[in-house]
Amino acid sequence: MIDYLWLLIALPLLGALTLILFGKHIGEPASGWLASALVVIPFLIAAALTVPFLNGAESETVFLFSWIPVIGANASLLWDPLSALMTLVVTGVGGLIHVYSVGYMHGDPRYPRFFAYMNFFIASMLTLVLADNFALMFVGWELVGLSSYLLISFWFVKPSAAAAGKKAFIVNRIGDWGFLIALMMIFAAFGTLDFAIVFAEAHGVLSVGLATAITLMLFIGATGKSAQLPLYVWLPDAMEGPTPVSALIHAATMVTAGVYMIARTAVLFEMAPISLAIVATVGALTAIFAATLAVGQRDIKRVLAYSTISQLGYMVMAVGLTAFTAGIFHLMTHAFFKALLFLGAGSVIHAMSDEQDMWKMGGLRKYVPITFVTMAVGWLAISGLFPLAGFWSKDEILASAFAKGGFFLILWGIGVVTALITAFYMTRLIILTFFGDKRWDEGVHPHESPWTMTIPLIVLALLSAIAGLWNTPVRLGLEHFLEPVFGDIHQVHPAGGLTVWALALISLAMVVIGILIAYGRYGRGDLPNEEGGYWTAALDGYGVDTFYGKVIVLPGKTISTWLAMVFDTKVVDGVVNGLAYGVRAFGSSMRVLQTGWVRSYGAAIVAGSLGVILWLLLQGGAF
Amino acid sequence: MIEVFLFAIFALVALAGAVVMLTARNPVYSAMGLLVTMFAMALFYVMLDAHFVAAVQILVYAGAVMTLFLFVIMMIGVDKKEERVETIPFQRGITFVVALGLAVVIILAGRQAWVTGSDAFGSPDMVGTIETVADSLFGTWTIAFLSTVFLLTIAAVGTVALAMFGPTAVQSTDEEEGA
Amino acid sequence: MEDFIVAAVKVVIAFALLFMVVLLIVWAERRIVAFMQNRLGPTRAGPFGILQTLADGMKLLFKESLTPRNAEVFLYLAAPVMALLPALLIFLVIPIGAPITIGDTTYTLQVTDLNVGVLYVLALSSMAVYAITLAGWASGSKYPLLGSVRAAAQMISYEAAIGLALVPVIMFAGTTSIAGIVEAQGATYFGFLPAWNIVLLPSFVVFVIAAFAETNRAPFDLVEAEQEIVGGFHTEYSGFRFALFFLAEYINLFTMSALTVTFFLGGWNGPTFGPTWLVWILPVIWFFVKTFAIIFLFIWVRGTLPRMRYDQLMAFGWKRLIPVSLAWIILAMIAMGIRRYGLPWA
Amino acid sequence: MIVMADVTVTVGWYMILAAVLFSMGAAGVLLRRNALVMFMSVELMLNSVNLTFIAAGNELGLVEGQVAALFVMVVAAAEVTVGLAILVAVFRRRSTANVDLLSELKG
Amino acid sequence: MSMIGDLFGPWKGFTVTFRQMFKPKVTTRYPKDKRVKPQRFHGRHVLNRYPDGMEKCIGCELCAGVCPANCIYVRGADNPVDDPVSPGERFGFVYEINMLRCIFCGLCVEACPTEAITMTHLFEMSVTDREEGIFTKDSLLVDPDGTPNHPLPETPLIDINELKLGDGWMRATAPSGRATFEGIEAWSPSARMGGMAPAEPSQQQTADSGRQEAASKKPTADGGQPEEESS
Repeated sequence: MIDYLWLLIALPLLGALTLILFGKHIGEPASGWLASALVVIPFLIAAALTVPFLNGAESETVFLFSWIPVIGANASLLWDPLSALMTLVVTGVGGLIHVYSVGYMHGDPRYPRFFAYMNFFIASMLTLVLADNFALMFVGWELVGLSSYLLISFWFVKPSAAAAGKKAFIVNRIGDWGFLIALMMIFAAFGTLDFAIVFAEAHGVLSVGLATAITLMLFIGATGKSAQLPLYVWLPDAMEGPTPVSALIHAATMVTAGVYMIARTAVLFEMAPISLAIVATVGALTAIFAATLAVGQRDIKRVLAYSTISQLGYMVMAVGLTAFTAGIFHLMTHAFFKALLFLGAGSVIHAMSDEQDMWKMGGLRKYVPITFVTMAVGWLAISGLFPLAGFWSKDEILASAFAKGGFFLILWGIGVVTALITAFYMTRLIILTFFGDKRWDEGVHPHESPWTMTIPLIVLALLSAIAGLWNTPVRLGLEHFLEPVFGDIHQVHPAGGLTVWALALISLAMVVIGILIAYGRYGRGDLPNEEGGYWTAALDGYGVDTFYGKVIVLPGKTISTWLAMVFDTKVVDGVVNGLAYGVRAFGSSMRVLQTGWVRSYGAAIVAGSLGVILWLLLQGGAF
Repeated sequence: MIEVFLFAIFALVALAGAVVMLTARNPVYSAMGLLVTMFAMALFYVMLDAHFVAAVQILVYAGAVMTLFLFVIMMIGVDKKEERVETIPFQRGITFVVALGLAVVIILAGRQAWVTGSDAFGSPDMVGTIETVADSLFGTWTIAFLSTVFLLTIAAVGTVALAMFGPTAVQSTDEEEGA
Repeated sequence: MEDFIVAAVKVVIAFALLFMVVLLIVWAERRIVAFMQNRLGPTRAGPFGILQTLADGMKLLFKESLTPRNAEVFLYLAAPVMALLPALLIFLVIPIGAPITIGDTTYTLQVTDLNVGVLYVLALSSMAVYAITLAGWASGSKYPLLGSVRAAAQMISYEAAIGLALVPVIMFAGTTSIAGIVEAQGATYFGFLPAWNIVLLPSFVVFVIAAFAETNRAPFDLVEAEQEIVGGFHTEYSGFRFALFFLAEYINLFTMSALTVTFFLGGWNGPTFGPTWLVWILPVIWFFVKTFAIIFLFIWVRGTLPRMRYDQLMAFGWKRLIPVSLAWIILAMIAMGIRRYGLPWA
Repeated sequence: MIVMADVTVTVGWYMILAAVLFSMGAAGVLLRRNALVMFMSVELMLNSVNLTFIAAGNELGLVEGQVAALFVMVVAAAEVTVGLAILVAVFRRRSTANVDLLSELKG
Repeated sequence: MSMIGDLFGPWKGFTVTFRQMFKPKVTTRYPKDKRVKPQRFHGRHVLNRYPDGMEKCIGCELCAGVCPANCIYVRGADNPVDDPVSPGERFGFVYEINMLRCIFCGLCVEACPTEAITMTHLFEMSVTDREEGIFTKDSLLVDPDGTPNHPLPETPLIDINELKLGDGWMRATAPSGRATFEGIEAWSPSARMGGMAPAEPSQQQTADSGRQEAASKKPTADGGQPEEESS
C-alpha cells in the first residue's frame, strides 16, 4: 500500500499537465471535476495510508529514484504522522476548495487553467510536505511559491492582481534566501541534506551557536512563507486572487508551510533556546499586531487576511514555545475554520456580485442562510468559544505559554489580549455582514450559492465544530498520534489540574468580552463613524508598506538606476565595446585568411590534423 | 596463403576504385569508383569476421548512400565536366604534401603500441554475428544507439525541410508562365 | 578443397537451374497471360511452344547490338551485367530442399547459409537499382533516363517496405539465417497446421506487394511503361544486352517468389514419406510447387490489374505499405511478448 | 613463392591500406571542385576509418570495433542526406555544384 | 450486403481473369486453320486476259498514276500488227508492282479502264530478298488458259487457288450502279475465272435474276459499256 505513496504527488501533477495541455478540450465543468477528483483520490489514499499510524505503525521512507545522491537528496518521500496529518489537511481542505471552485469559478474564461494551477499547487505542497530531505523540501517550497504567484495573479489583467502576485513572489524570495542559507549551513555541517541523518546526528555535530544560526535562517524562511513580522506584507495584498485561492493557499495550506518546517526541524530548534525565544516573540507580536490591523479593515477578505496572519502568529508562538503539538493542532483547526471563513466570505462576495466592502453589506443572513450559519460556526470557532475547535487549540497554546513561565508570561498576556481582539473583530465582521440594515447598492440581489459551494462550507463547518475534540486536555489524541515524530523532543505541556481550567476560563471570558464589546459597538442600530486616527492608519496597514517603500525599495531603486544608467553604460559597456573594437581590429587583420574557398579551409584542417598527429607522435617518442 | 591473395586482390580493387573516384571527370564514374571501393571494404569486413557490418555496409553505403549520390548527380551535376585548371594558389602542392604526410604519419602512428593497444581483450576468434553485435549495441551502447535514432530523425526532418522550402516553387511557376 | 568443389558444383547447378527456370517462366507467363486473354500464346517451338523462349533467346543473341551515339560506352556496356549479377547471387542463399545426408557428409541444398542471410538478400536486391539507374543514364537519351529515375525511386521506396516486412519474420524465427528461418517453419500448430509464417499475414501481403514493385512488374511496371516512356531504362538496348536485362528480370521474379516461399510459406517444408530418394526429392518438389504458385500469382496479377500512376505508386508505398508494416511490427512484437512471457495479467 | 608461404595478413596491412585510402580521400576533398565528389571523398575517409575500427576490433577480440563502425555508418548516412539536400538547395539557387564559386562568405 | 460486396470487389477482377483461362480461345491456328476471307479481300493483284487469250492491259498507266504508294511501274508499247498482244492499239509492255510498297488500297483496280488489273485473295507473299518483292508481268499475268502465276512454290501456306478468287469490288460496283447487281459479275469475266461463262440458259432473264450474259454476247467489247443493262 505504501508503494502507492508517489501517487499523492503524481495524480495532481497529472491533472495539472492534462489541464494545461488539453484543458480547452475538456471544457468547463469537466475540468473542474477532474481536478477535484485528482485531489480527492490522493486524500483517500492518504487516509488509507494513515490508518496504520493509529495502530502505532512505524514511519516509512519511500525511495523513488536517485536525484542528487551526493548531497543526500533523493526523490524519496517520508511518511510519518506529521506528514500524514499535513497531507490529509492539504488534500482534504484542498479537495473541498476544489469542489467549491467548480461553482465559484463558473464562467471564468480561463477556467481549466485555474484548476491546472490549483492541482499544480497541491502537487507542490505535497512535495514540500512529503519530502524526506531539505533539498526536495526546498523544491516543494519554491514550487509552492511559484504556484501561489500564478494563482494570486490569476486575474492578471487587473494591475493590482499582477502587482500582488509580484509582491508575494518577491517577499517570499527574501524568506527563501534565508532558507537557502540555512540549507547551505546544514550541508556544510552535516555533509548531507537527508532529514534522518541530520536529525540523528544533530546533537553530536552542532554547537549551540551553529544551531542558533541555522535555525534563525530557517526562521527567516518561515517568516516569509508564513507571513510573520516583518515579511507579512504580501499576504493582505494576495487577496487580489480568487477567493478559493485565498482559502487554499493563504489560509489553510501554504502559509502553514513555515510552521510545518519549524515543526519538522524541531530537533534543531530544540538545541537553540535563543532562536526559540525569538520565534515565540515574533509569533506573539505578529499575532497582536495583525489582530489590531484586522480590527480596522473594511474589506471582508482583508479582515480575514490579517486574521490569518494573527492566527499564524499563534502557531509560530506555539512552536517557539516548543509546544509543537499545540502548534500543529492549531494549524489543523485553523485550516478548517479559516478555510470555512474564506469560503464563506467568497460565498458572500459571490452573493453580493463581487462586492467586498463590509459597509455595503448588512442584513444578509436572510438571503444566504447556509452561508450565514456555517460562517457563524467559523466565527465562534476562531473566536475560541467552547467547545468549538479554536477554543481547544488556542487554549492549549496559551496554556503552554503560561506553563513555560518567566519571560513567556508576557507572551501569554499578549496572546490573551489577542484572543479578545480576535473575538472583537470577528464579531464585527459577522455583524456588519449579516445583521443590521441592508446597506448594499442598488441592483444587487443577494442569492444563495450553488450546492457545489455550500456543501464544502457545511463540511468545513462540521469539521470546525468538532475537530478540536481530538486533542483536549482530557484526551490527548493528537499528542499520541504525533508521538513518533516529537517523541524525542522535550515539549512544553500545559500544567495540569486547576490551572488549566482557570486559564481556559480566562480566555473564554476574554472571548465573551470581545464579542460583547463588538455587539455593543456595532449591534445596536447606527454604525459608528470609523474614520481618521487609528482607523485610517489600520486601513493603511499602519503604513508599513509605505515605510518599506521608503526604506528598502527606494534606495534599491536609486542604486539600480545608477548602476543601469551610469555604471552600465560607462564601465560595462566600455569594456565590452573596447573588446569589440579590439576584436574587430584583429579580425580585419585576419580576414585575408578567409578566402571563401572551402578547399583552402580543408587544406588548413588537414594540415592542422597532420600537425597534431606529428606532435602526438613526438610526445610518444616515435622519433 | 589464400588470405594473402585475397587481401592483395581486394586491396588493389579498393585502391583502384579510390583512384577512379579521385580522378574521374564525370561524377558518375567517381560514384562508381567509390562503389567498387565500398564493395572491397565489405569483403574485407567478411575476412575480418564482421559479417553483420559487411552486410550493413552494402545495405547502407552501396544500397542507400551511393544511390542517393547517383540521384543527386543525375539531378544536378551530370552534364558538367570539371575544369582541371587549379584556381587556388598552391592548392595542389599543399594537397600533395599534406596527403602524403597524412598517410605516413598514420602508418607511423599505427606502429605505436600506445596508439593501437597491445593485448587482446576479448576472445580472439570473436565473430561479428548479429547476436554479438546486438549484445554490445543494446547492452553497453544503448544510449548511443538511441541517440542515433534522434540523429536520423533530425536528419530526415532537416532533409525534408531543405527540400520543401526551396525557391523551386517560384521558379517552376515562372517557367510554366514562360512556357 | 572438397568444400570448394562442392560449392562450385552447387553454384553451377544453381545457375543452370536459374536459366532453365527462366526459360520456363517466360514461356509460362506468355501462355498464362494469353489464356487469360482468350488467346493461345506461343505454340510453335517445341511441344506447346515450350521452346519459344529458347528460340527468342537465340534470336536476340544473333541480333545486332546497337550502341547509341550519346551513350557513356563503358557504363552502357556494364549495366546489363550489373543487372544480372545480383539477380544470380541472391539465389545462392535460398535452400531449395531439405539437407541430404550421404554417408557421413550432409549436403545442404543451398549454396551457402549466411548468418546474415536476410541482410544479404536485402543488400543484393538493393544493388539492382544501380543497373537500372546506370543503364538509363548511360543510354544518353531521355526516355531511358526518366524510366531509370522512376525505377530507382520506386525500388528504393519499396525496399524499405520489404525490409520492414521481413522484421516480424526475423523476430519469429529468432535468426537472420535463411536456413534457420525455414527450419523454424518446420514445426506445426496443434500437431497438423504447418507453422508457416503466413500467419504474419500483413507482412506477407506487404512483402508480396513490394515484391511486385521490386521486380518492376505489373501493376507497378511503369518503369517500362511503353505508352509513356517507350521501354523505360532499356529503350536503347537491343540484342544480347537486352536479353541480359530480360534474363535478370525473370531471374528476379523467380528469386522473389522463392524468397516469398522461403520466408512465409515454409520453404521446402511439406509432408515427406516413402523411400529415401523420395524423402530427398519431395522437399524440392514442395519448394518448386509453392514457388510456381507464387509465380502464377505474379502472372495472374499482371493479367488482371492495370498499371498504376506514378504518384499513386509512391503514395501507396510510403503512405500505406510502410505505416502498415510499422504498425504490424509493433503488433507482432506484442504477440511475441505474449507468446514468450504470457499475458501481462496472467 | 616459398617466402610467401609463411606470410599472413596482419592488422598492420589493413592499417596501411586504411591510411592510404584516408589520405586519398583527404586529397579528394582538397582537389576536387565538384561538391558531390568532395562528399564522396569524405565518405571514402569515413570508410577507411571503419576499416581500421574493424581490423583493430578483430585484432583485439572486441566487438566494439564493429559497433563503432556501425555508428559511423549511421552518422554518414545522416550526413549524406542532409549534405545532399543542402547541395540540391544550393543548386536550385545557384545552378552550380562548384564549391569554388560559392565563396560569398570570404573576408 | 453491399459492404461485403465492396470487400470482395477487388477480387472480382481476379476471378474474371481466372475464369477466362478455361474459356475457348479465339486464336486461329493459322497455317492449320485459316479464316474465311471476306469477299472484298484485297489480296495480290493479277493481270487478266480476255477469254480469247488477249491481254486486257492497254498500257495506259492510269493505275500507275493513281497509285498512292507509287509502286506500279508500267510501260506501254504499240501492238505488233501481226501478232497483237491486246485488242487495242497499245499493250502493257512492262508491268511491275513493288509489293513492298503496295498498300493494297485497290485504287489501281478502280482506275483501270479495261478491267485488266484485279485483286485476289492471296496474301502469302513473303520473300527472302527485297528484289523478289517486285512482282513483274511474268508472275502477275495469268496464263492464256486462265491459270494465274505466283513467284513462290505452292506450300501449305500458299494456296494458289486463292489467286482465282475474284476481287469483290468487281461485283460490288456493278456498272449500272444498282444494288440489284450486287454479287453479279458485271461484265467480261476475266480469264482466271475459267474462261467464258458456263452457259447461256436464257437471254431474256430480267435484271432481277441477275445472271449476266452480256460478256458472252460481246466478247470483243472495247470500252466495256454494257448498254443492254440500262434498258
